[in-house]
Amino acid sequence: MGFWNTMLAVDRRWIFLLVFLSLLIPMFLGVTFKLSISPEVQTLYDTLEQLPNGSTVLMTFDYDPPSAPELQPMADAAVKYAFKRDFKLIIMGLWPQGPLQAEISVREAMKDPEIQARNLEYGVDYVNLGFQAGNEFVIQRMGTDFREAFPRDIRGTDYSEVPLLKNTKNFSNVDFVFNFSAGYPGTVEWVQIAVDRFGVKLGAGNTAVQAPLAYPYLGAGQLVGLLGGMRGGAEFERLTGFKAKATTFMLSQTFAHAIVIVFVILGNIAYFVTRKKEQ
Amino acid sequence: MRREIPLIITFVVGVAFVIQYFIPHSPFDRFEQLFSDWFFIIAACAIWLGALNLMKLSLIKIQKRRKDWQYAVVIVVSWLTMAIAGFAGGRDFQTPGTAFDWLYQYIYTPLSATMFAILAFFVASASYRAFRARNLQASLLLVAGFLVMMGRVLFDDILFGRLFENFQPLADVSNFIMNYPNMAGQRAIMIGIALGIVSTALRIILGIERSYLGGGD
Amino acid sequence: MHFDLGVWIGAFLTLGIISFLYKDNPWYKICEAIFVGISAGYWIASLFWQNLVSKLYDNLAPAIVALFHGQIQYNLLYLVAGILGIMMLLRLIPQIGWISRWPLALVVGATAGLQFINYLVSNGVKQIYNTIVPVFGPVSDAGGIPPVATTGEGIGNVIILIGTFTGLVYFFFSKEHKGLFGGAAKVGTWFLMITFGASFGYTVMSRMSLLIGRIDFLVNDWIRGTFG
Amino acid sequence: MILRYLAALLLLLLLFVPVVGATVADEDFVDSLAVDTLMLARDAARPAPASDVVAKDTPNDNGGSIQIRWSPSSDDAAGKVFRYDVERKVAGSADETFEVVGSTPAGVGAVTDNHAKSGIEYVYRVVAINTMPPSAGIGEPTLVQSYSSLSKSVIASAQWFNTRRTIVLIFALVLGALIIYYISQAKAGKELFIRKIAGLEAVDEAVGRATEMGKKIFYIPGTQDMENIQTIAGVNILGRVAKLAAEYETDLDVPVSRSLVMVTAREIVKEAYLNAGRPDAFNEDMVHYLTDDQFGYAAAIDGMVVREQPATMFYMGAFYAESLILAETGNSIGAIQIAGTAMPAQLPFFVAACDYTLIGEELFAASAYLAKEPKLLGSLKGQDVGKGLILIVILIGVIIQTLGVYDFASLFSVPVD
Repeated sequence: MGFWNTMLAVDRRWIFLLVFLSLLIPMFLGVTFKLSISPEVQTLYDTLEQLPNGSTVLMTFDYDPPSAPELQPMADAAVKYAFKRDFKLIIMGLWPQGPLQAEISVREAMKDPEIQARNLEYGVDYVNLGFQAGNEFVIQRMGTDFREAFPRDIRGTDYSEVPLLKNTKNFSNVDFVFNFSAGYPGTVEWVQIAVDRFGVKLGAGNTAVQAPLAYPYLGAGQLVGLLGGMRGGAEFERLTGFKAKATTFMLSQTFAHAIVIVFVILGNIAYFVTRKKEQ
Repeated sequence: MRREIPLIITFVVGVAFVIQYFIPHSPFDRFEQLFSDWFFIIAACAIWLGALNLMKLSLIKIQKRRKDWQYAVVIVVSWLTMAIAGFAGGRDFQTPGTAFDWLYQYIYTPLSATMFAILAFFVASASYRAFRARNLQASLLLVAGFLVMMGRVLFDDILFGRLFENFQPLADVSNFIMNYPNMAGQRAIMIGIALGIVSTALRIILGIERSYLGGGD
Repeated sequence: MHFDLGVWIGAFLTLGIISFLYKDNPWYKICEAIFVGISAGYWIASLFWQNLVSKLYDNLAPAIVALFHGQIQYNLLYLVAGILGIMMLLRLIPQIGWISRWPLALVVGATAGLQFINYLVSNGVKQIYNTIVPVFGPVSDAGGIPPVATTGEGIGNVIILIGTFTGLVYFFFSKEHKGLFGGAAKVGTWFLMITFGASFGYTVMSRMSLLIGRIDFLVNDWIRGTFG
Repeated sequence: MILRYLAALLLLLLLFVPVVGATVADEDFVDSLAVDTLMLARDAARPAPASDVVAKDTPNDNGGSIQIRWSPSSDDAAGKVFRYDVERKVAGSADETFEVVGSTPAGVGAVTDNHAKSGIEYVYRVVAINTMPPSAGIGEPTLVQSYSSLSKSVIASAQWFNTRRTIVLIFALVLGALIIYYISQAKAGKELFIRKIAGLEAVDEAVGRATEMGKKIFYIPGTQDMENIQTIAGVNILGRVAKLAAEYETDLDVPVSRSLVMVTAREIVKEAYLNAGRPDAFNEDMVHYLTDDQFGYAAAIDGMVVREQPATMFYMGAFYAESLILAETGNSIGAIQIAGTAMPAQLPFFVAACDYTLIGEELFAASAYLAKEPKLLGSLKGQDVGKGLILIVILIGVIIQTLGVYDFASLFSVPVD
């Protein structure tokens, strides 16, 4: 009975330690799961595959560093994929720190030897428009004219002086919009304004907390596809062939979950055993 | 007068922002966006009040050599460093390669990401404590939480994946709970919130709830 | 061995914050102080360039130039925002600090008005609309209402109806929770508990991912990056 | 099927043209046969014009917009239309040039012109366009087109009421009237029963405990700014708590993450101390700013909590992910915690880690409940009657919907623009 009493009043730092270990150890195991691909990830990938090489793609980074563990793996894979397909990439953010996260993805992609060999040039092959305050109103303004919402890119160059943007006036010149979102403003706003009012083709990557809010839009066809949380990222990595962090981390995540579940079960057993004893 | 004029402003502005929703005609159509911009401008001025307050309290702590005054020095120095880097950077203060960007990447980012990440520990310890079948209500909380948790990871793949194709009982149960009983509770909460906000907003607009304006002098 | 200053600083700060979970200590205190200072500095600079310059100056300056050419532009209204901002700063002078109540009254009034409408629409009317669905059938197709697709959906709709109804009964303030009414309120609390449990269980996975990100940084960027 | 024939026909023509040896580009050398062929091909490819072009002012808008509808060309279904262009000109003007204002793919018969000027009379016409593949001498596909007759003239104007939002207006008026009615009733001295709210009953006890232990009370009015009504509710409750703290002579600490909140909270706390008869005990720095940053703020609060060991913690307002970081740390030092928020996603964490949690609507009722002013309580009664009406509407609605005789729910739909 001593054991159960101890369990009941266990110092929470033991729980912390076990959670930490259950996340840490699988990283050294090097085991990966063969993931089944969810339909919403598959349709997103298929839509991207159908875009002709050289299409113009707008990626909007609506998250900040704290949410990066969930969203950065998919963003990395998406940027790499875009560069390999010679997409003309326009980057922006409705969160102040979003465009900086995009810079990280671009830097990561440039490490890939095959992408390096393409000698991609800023302003010609990709451009970062930076952040603009105003939440959904920014999307609204972009509907008429991108330049109205983003007079300058993140490096301070005038919109009109960026070669890539010469022929990009508004959403009608963009073939696909890829949104990475951790909350407001994010996927919901992009659907309500860019899709519903301006008819863009939109795919999204969401944190696991946000994803359920976006599901109704999938059913209605307002979203072509959705990557939800780290698992969505892992599936997307598998499809694009850029297996990276999300894939290796799925095991850690499952372990940590198991630990929490075991703890909840033990806690309840302890509770009942000790209560019976008191009676 | 010091109280009346603000009350009048609140009333007029409050009513105007309620009716703008129903009036597509200008100038009402521009109210919402205009307020969004104005609010950002007022907040950007007000932040100086906060920052000066933080500096004042830190400097007092250092001057009086209060407990842990050394850390107040760290606050002042890091605030000055970041602020100067930001202001000196001009309009393009966030451009990759600037001092501000370096501080952001290597100091701000790991700090905020780690602070967010320790939620994982807290979620574990809180669920250990809260998910316990103490009574009927707590049991409902436990069962719902437990089932949804099980349906969210690879357990379906591990337990059943090799036996049957597309057999995901845990995910199905989890989805059912999310889509129906959970949705019902959310709706009750949301409709309640709508009523609460309507009532609070009315009290504010009518000047019945006015404590935010402080006293008469 | 490959030394990267940025990574080492990152590791120092990451471990410092995590050390708090064991107990409060000087290492955490340093990280906390750096965090408060750096982030307060970050926001003051960001708000300056992104709000005062981008929104106030960029809108107002051309309008003022135009005014000298005899044109009155809509953007001159931003002058009012500038004045309200300055009124706010007058807090710093105690004798006339009360004037800051004007911009505050404007912010509070506009918030009350806007959120009155926004919540009434999205949390009120839209949720009522979503709840009014047939529980089976419908009996007649005269109204052109889409039918309930499966038995599961029908049962689900009944659950939503009961849950929303009893949940709202729980929120009644002016009636004592007794008798039938009290029973309904009690069922309402059951639904609220299920809701809390489900949303809680749902977020656990997301939160684990965040920690994985930091452990990855420590293991791969820092240790393997430096020594391996 | 028809498409295939058309393609074959065009292909034949294509083969035929070079045989004749005509160079269409250089008109001087075009012989009559080639011109005839080309004309023939053009006529064959030319679609019938669109008809019944109707232009009307877009309803429920702020002007500057006109909606144009038309019946498709009779050749549309046969695939002989590539797209429609919609053109406009100022009605009655001598200038006969039309300006393209929009285009749609075949099969679509409506377009909105969002670049009209309010108050100007326009007429519209629709151009049905088909493409002809490149033929000899013409390197690019040529377009053949036919024009519809002109629409009646139309003027774009702004409206003063958005009729699609009538249902919202009805709700606003009914709820508003109920609340105001019960406020006036309460003012007139009518007794109102308000049930006990556990979390608010506990406020006294929580403040009292801090007094007994000689420790501080921490009050956190959410982490959002004043443009969130939950923050306003949070600072209003702060006023009631501050008054209690002043009466009990207990230390109150209000760390905030927004400067506007700091300014407001100071006014409120000062007023509360004044009302409690202890203006001398008020110190401006009881309310102090830390940082606007969500997690920077959480880190600072965590530190303060473990170092100063407050006996009581209040969390009232809007919270995001930091809710559990704060509440678990408060829980670990054994403080009494009372939380209240209308952020549905954060409620479970407060429920798990706090002693009492005000759920959604209870947060907005709290200030009235604690103040015990009849006027404020009256508004709660008004809210309740509104709730009752909503319950009745939902019940009746579900019954009518299940019977299926009438789409009752459609009365409550608020279309997006």
